[in-house]
Amino acid sequence: MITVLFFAKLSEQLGVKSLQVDWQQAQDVDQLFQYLTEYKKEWSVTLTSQPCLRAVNQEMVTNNIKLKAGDEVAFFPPVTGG
Amino acid sequence: MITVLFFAKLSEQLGVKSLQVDWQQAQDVDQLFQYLTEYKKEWSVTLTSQPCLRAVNQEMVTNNIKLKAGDEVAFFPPVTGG
Amino acid sequence: MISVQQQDFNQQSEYERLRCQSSIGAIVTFTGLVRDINDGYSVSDLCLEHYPGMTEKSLMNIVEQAKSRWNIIASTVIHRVGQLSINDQIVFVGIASQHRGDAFAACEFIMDYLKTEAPFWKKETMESGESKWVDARESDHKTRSKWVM
Amino acid sequence: MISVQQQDFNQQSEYERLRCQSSIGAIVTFTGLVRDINDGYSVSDLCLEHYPGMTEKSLMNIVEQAKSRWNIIASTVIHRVGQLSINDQIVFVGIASQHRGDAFAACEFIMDYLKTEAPFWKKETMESGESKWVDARESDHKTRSKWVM
Repeated sequence: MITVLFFAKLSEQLGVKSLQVDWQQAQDVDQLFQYLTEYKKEWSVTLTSQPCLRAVNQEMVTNNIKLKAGDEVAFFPPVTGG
Repeated sequence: MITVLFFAKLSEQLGVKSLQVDWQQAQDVDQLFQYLTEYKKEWSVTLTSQPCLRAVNQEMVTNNIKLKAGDEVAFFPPVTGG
Repeated sequence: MISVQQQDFNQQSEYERLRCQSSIGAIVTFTGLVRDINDGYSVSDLCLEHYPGMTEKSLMNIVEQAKSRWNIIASTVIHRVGQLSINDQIVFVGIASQHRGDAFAACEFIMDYLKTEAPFWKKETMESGESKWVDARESDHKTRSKWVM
Repeated sequence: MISVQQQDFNQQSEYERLRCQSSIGAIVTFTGLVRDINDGYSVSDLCLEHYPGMTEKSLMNIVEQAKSRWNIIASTVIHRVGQLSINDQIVFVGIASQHRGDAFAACEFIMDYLKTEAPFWKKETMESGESKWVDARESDHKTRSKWVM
């Protein structure tokens, strides 16, 4: 399984903080993202209508990368700390 | 009279912290400096062998400027505070 | 020292921790505070969400980058999370170096990277009672780009 | 606030003075300390001479220049004079602003100008017992030149 996390506005809009996705559905980050846009009817708009950063195993990624079972993938809005 | 002040290494080397110079001898800063180099035998070497900054009435000056009676003129090495 | 914490921090204690060695000639500190006005509207309080685990990693990585670029004798990064009020301290970055140039550059670099890379998100409650997620600033990305070698 | 003084200063008090307004989002402080090693030799203590009257004027002038270039809500410059020991605090510059860019720039600008314009002179006593006047650094003049518009 892949652990998927959402944060901040994104998690609020989706109404979910985390979910488990079967690795078969998510062999890389792009595929996982695609899977999520089809997960529920309104998710496609929420996920594609705003900038959405990605982290794999707690490291920011900008390119698509391969996933393996047990990976933690997070999606979140641009950060605003400090 | 013009009040002349020396600071730090320069004052130590000249053995003097301040002196009064008649305005007739010091109508501008360059003239005053020239006067001081001849004030005592060893002053010429001390004053001309090292960088020497100048301030008139407590403002740094880089050009020669006119003096008037009552002015305070200081000579000192490059600053090293902070 | 890196810490992500709910509780407040003390300026003097953090300063004294940085001042521990006699080879230190310069200490630069940055403290970020909750402002009463943001983007023109009055703020009453602020909630800081973060990504536990990744925040610490991200801050450590930023500090390592700073250490590879400048001479740093000691460094501290503290970022608070949770509920905060106006004038509360949010973030502290302190750098101790032999010379001031290193301390200034490293401190500003860490803040500029933290602002664009560390996974913290602010949600402001306005005086009207409404709350909204703070938008990322384009200017923070511009500021960061000045450090690219 | 500008002060040239013999007595030590307290980091927390100076910080709190700068933090007095709720529009403040960023505080940057610089503190200069007496290092145990300078130019390769061990220092045992330091004496700071200054030009009374001109030092205050010079610092005020530097702060005014900073205020004309950046948005500064509050500022503090403290410079000590007289006899100091290793690890003692020499100088404090603190800037409070709405945004961090202004606070960092103004604080570093003030230090860079202070280092080349304010009439203070350091005389170091080495461990050997000998004492010598510290030489001005060419690098400080180079650093300063980056602020010329």
